[in-house]
Amino acid sequence: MNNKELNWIYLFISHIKRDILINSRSLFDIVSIFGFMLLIIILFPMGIGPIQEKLDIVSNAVLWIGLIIAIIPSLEKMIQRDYTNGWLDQIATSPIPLEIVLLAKSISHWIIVIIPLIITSPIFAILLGLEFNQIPWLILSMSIGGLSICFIGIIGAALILGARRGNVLLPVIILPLIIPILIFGVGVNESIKIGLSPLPNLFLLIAFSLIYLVISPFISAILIRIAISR
Amino acid sequence: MLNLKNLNIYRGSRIVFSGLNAEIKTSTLTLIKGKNGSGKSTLLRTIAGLTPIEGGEINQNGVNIFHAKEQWVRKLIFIDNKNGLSDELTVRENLLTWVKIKGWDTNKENLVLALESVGMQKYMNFYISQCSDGLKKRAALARLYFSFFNEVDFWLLDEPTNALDHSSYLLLQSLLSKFIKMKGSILIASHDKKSLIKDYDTLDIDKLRNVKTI
Amino acid sequence: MINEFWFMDGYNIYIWPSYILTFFILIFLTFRSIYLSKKAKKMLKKLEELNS
Amino acid sequence: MFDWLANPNRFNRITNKIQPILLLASLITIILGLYFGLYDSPKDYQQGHAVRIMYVHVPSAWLASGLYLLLAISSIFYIVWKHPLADLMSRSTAPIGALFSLLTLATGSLWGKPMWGTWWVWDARLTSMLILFFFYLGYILLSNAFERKIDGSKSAAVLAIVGIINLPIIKFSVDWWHTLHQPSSLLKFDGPTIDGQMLLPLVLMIIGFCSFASYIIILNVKTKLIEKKCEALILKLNLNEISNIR
Repeated sequence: MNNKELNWIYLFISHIKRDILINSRSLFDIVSIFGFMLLIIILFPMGIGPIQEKLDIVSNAVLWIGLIIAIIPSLEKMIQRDYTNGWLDQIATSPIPLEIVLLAKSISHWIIVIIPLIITSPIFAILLGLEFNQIPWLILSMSIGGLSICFIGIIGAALILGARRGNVLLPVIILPLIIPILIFGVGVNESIKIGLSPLPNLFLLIAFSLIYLVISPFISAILIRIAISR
Repeated sequence: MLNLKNLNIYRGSRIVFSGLNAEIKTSTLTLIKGKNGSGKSTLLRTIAGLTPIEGGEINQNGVNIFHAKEQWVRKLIFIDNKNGLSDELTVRENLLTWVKIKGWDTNKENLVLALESVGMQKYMNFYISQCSDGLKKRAALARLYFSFFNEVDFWLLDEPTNALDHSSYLLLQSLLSKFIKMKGSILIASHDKKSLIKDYDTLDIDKLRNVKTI
Repeated sequence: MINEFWFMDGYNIYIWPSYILTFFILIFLTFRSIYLSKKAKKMLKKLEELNS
Repeated sequence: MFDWLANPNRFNRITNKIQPILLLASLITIILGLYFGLYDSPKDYQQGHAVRIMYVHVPSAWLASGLYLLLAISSIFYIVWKHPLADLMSRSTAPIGALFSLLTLATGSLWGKPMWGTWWVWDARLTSMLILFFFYLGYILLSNAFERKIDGSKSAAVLAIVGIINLPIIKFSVDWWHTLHQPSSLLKFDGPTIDGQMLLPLVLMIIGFCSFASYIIILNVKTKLIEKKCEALILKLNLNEISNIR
């Protein structure tokens, strides 16, 4: 039986399927992320008060901040489980390149965590009184922004692999890197409010996702090789 | 023949080996003996390419194994006490995904045969989180069966017999002797006194070490 | 002339604190580094005695 | 190119010569800068004496960003060429850089009060300095978050490299964000037309600050070198259980 020609696409997809299978078995994390997001969406109007004009100013920012804050706790688990149970050692001793696996991990995290949040984001948008024509743009910008947050997140998760209280450290390390995504993510909907076209912000968001798509597998692979040789 | 030429290996800032010279004969079983913390596992991890070498080199018949690391890594199976099994997946799924990343084809019969080789066919659909340590170790050892019809030269096993009961110990023995007959080489790090197969080579780390480290 | 120097027509409550803060930090940095350097040298000497 | 600086005693020999010069240079330039800045230079026609804070604010801002660049460069040396001294260099630059970015924020707000009437203004430069402080904080926390220092240094060095890649992106997006919400900022922040007489103290203070910072960094690197020798000695003597040595 000769070794089947290793096409990386097949390995990439099979690794995504594996990660989704693992995450779907522990649904508790995904439910807790919803809870987090809902909590933030509810807290802001409580603080700002029911007047719709005030909420309008803040609604986009609240949705995006909710998305970012809700994702951060789940980022750390992306690699932690596979590091402690030795799966990363197995990957390091197999012909599959580590970069493909890490790309698969961030995409599967995007599918498992961001897509459900985005599917339910219209409900959150209505809670905050967003107009209807803004919702499709919100979904588009959140999915692209969410993708680059996952790419940054995997770098952050790899940075704190093996650290003592690592999960306390993750927000401090990740938040400065997410600021551009927040600025242009909120910018997409804000420019609709002002009447400008949302495209420039959207294209910048796409540009960031592409930059992080290229950077993050290689940087996290370096970090994981450091962590494995610990 | 795998020979290690004045090898320097560090774990973080701690010097584990300095100037280690050794020969490991191939197509036999080599038992690495040594006290706890003497660096047995580190040596295995270094041969598996996980821990970087600070100085010296490891060659197999003259060729430095890490010059073509991808080929070297493809031809070895490394199992340590962490087993590399995901708790949320079942025994069968774990084995399936492992074979996929190794790049071998995964038809059904091989999977069932592999599980039978370690007596795990009854627990095929158990989640790893439900399994005991012994079952987990056997689920990991099921991977060894795939080396009989794929190109594998080296087994690197770190204390494989710890959690095994007597019947699975015998199953492991048959796997080992079958692999030796196929000219494969096995490296086992263990302080388990009873030997696994009749004739085996030993490599005592403490005698080899010429630099006193902690 | 002198009180004009101190008074800086009203801005002195902003200028002097910022200068004081700056030099507090510069001096703090200097003494901290010198203190650490002395401590490390002392420890090294003690260890070398033990070693010999 | 930097390999000849790699071995510690050559580094010590060179820096022993440079250190007193640096200290002397920084003392002279800072004292001269103070004299010209506080006493001899003219008031600004718009801000009056408040412009004198610039002589402290601008140098520390330059230093904060310059030190982060140094941090990133020494991290690259550490990760790519495994330069032993680079790690010590990064670990001693980070706290100093963090301190100077805090100083910039403090003097910035002290300068903002007389000019804009509020202690903090979400101006593009001040916000970027705040984010830079976050990067310093991330480096310092990450480098001490691991049991073994060597693991901490490696991860933190990679963070510094990721940081330097992201800083231009963040600078760009903060400027875009600033102009989007506040298109015309009336008072240009650093733009009091610096006439010749003001330039002199500013340049003097910048040189003074930079030489002072390099003096401190070299001193810290030497201390860390000695600490490294101590650790090696302790390891050799297996003395780690005798804690009274600490």
